[in-house]
Amino acid sequence: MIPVRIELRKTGFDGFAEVQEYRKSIPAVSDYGACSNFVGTMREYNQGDQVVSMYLEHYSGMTEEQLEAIVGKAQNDYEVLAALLLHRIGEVQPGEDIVAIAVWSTHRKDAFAACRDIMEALKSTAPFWKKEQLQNEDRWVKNNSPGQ
Amino acid sequence: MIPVRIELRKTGFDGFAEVQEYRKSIPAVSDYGACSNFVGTMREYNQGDQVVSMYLEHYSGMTEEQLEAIVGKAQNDYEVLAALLLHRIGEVQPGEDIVAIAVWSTHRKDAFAACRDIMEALKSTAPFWKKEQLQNEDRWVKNNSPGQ
Amino acid sequence: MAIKVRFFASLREQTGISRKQIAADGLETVSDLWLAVTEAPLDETTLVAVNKTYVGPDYQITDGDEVAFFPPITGG
Amino acid sequence: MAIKVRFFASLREQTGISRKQIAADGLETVSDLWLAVTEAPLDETTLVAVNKTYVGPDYQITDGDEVAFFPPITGG
Repeated sequence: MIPVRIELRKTGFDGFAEVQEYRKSIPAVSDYGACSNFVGTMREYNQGDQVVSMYLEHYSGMTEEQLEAIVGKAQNDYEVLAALLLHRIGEVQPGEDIVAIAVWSTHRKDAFAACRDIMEALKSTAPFWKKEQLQNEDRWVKNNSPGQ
Repeated sequence: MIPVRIELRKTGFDGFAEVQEYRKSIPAVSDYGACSNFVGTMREYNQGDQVVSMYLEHYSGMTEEQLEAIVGKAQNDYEVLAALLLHRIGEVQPGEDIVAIAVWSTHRKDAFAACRDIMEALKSTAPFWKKEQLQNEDRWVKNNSPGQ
Repeated sequence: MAIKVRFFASLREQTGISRKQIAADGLETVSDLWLAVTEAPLDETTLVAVNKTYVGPDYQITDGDEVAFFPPITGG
Repeated sequence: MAIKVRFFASLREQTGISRKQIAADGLETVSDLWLAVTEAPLDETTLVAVNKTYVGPDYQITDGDEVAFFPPITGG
């Protein structure tokens, strides 16, 4: 069994610190020579408006199952020696991390491709919805643009 | 001026800890929503042989200039809001990180592409040479395969 | 038959329904179910999951199903 | 003219030369320089930099140049 951790987190985290910590839990000197890591962070401005805070809704049970399927597909398509997928839920403040993905592989090609594919699949199939609190109103974010 | 740090390091480092630290030096709540990060680590085995340690030679002056040109090209080709490029030199042990690249952008597309391009350019144009110490002999690594 | 219907995000706010148990006798597909609950035709941008798996608008519902309707997802 | 020649990595070990000052009078290109120093033709896999910039095998050397020869690079 390769090490995989998938987690929804209610409280703030530093994506890079999480990846660093996670790596300590997998064999120290292993066959991995490459790690591609992605960290998505809440911006203060979206579509020209200042965002005071954001609420991340999810579908408990289905969201976890989708994330497992997404990482499973990457393991199927690429050489994945270890993987971490951490996603924030609940109330989020600007500057806080929303998602952290890390994929370890022997070489960079598979690490980059698997990390990228997981991120794209997460954006298109994992049930999360963002509601932005602006200064005078709330709004649901309409949709994610593919590949942007 | 966007924040860019390029550094050759003689001593061991944790790539993720470096990226985490570096992020603290750039504006905390900024326009960046995406960071693509790559960490390359020395493997214990290469081409079927156990590698006891490795020596990373470089061309002082030219290596730094090449790395600056590589990051400069990425800034030209993509929206880059901040970038870190850290590369090990000298004696390296298995399990130690060799290279850490991090690129911040507003959206993931540019972050992923810039990080990937920097890594490919580094592998093909930055003057570094690896000499592996095996158990009974030394050998120079022959070449980097494009995109692997 | 008994169907558990759930709405998420903007659809939850628009319908005013988070979760609801429906006696869905005479209904065949998830589209029928949507029409019965919201009194409007199912929009093609609306995503549907039955028992936490994505399905198409013509998916046949059966007794005990949990049917969820939600808008385009915006995570990551 | 005075040229500073440098060899790196496996080429440094093969030639036994790390850096060397050459009176390169009569030599025109970096290929000529290589031939004069190593007594063999320049291999097409060998990389050449003049004053820390990559150049081709026909690059004309001038007084004071630092010419470096090295094998394919293997960083990252």
